[in-house]
Amino acid sequence: MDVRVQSADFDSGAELSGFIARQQAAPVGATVSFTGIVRDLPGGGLQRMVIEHYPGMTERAIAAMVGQARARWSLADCLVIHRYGEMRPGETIMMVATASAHRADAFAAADFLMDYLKSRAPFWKQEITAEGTAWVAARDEDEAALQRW
Amino acid sequence: MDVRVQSADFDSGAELSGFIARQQAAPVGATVSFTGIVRDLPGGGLQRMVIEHYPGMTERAIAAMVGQARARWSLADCLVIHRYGEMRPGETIMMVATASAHRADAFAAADFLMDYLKSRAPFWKQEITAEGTAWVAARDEDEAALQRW
Amino acid sequence: MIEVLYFAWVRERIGLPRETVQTGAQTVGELVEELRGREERYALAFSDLESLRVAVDQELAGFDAPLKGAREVAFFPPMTGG
Amino acid sequence: MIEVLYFAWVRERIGLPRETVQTGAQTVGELVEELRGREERYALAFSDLESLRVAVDQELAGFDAPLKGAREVAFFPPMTGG
Repeated sequence: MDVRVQSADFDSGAELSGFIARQQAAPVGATVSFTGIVRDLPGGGLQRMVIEHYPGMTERAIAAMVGQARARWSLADCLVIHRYGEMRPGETIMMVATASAHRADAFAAADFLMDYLKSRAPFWKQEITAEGTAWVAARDEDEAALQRW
Repeated sequence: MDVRVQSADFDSGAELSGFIARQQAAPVGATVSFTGIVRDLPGGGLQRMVIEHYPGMTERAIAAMVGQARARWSLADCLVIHRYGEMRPGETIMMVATASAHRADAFAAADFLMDYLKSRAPFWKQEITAEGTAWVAARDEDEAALQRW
Repeated sequence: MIEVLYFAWVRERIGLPRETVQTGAQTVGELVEELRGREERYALAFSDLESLRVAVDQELAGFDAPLKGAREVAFFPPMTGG
Repeated sequence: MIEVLYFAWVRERIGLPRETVQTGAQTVGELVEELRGREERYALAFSDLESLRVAVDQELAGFDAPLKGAREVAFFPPMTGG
């Protein structure tokens, strides 16, 4: 299990290679990854995104989600990397990777972790355009997605 | 859209990096990947796996699945790589990657493609141990998984 | 004339990956009946149709599928990709 | 004495990321009432509790959560990670 909260950019493909490589002693069969990328606003014009977080609580909240995922599904390993600070369109915001003997478990755990990271980890996104700065509003569907679990 | 059927080994992390990089003109937000790895048998002793396939039909079947996934979910891009021939425990068998503005679509399409690749693409796995060679039997639960869609 | 392909243990039981077959069979089922009548190895390969899958011109099909115009028929066990 | 933290637009409205508060409040709700009474910027930040979330000692909590033994209370909008 590996959880990293960092401001530095990272390459999710390189992280996926490393994650799979560290399973080599006991290859697991199924690995699922999710990568979140900063996308531009619908009409364009996003200059940058800034993510604020709550140091200490962030790590605790993510560790708790990972613990829930491990209790619920058969997971050999799991990786969560989430950035904070400034990033530009096209940069990687975060990633999740799960490894399991069973593809259904790897998919479900990654999907679960994403839903929880969206609404239960203390991160707040801010979008900066030529017009100014705006906090991204939480979406009702992200909160509703938690009911699936 | 990129579909490759090949005997050569590949690095799914490097492929994921390339897949994300080619979205840079219009970053999409959500990318999901699945990587299948050759795992050892429960008691150990797998020397190698050999995958037979049906050249021509394989490419058609995968293209049809990808077409169904695109019709059903909002996908910006999608990648399928599946190997045939000989491979050893720990080697990558195949991968799927999906890119979408919406994480639910990226997850669902990757999950759907995996279920279809398992049971509707003409690949047959053979396991080679010291005791000999055995064809892997299709699992009822893989066939049942198709009912989800 | 139709090209008949065999994969996995069907190929092993019959001992061939493919062959060209002269047939008047109207359906996949009729073709199977003809092949079964040839030799023991065919009868063995086609002994349990429930464990077999068929493709006509590289598309999955049933045993009742017509063969009119078909160039290629393939027999194989349930697929195990992914 | 309790450490009170503010994040995102709550931090911006109050104009501080954190402060140490001397309080006899027994619950988060009582603490909010005290803060609201201080100044207009606090009243504004706490005007709509439905749009606020609370953590006590870095665990999500409700406005009725007791403060006995708590060292740190944080107020912030719904989270937007991922």
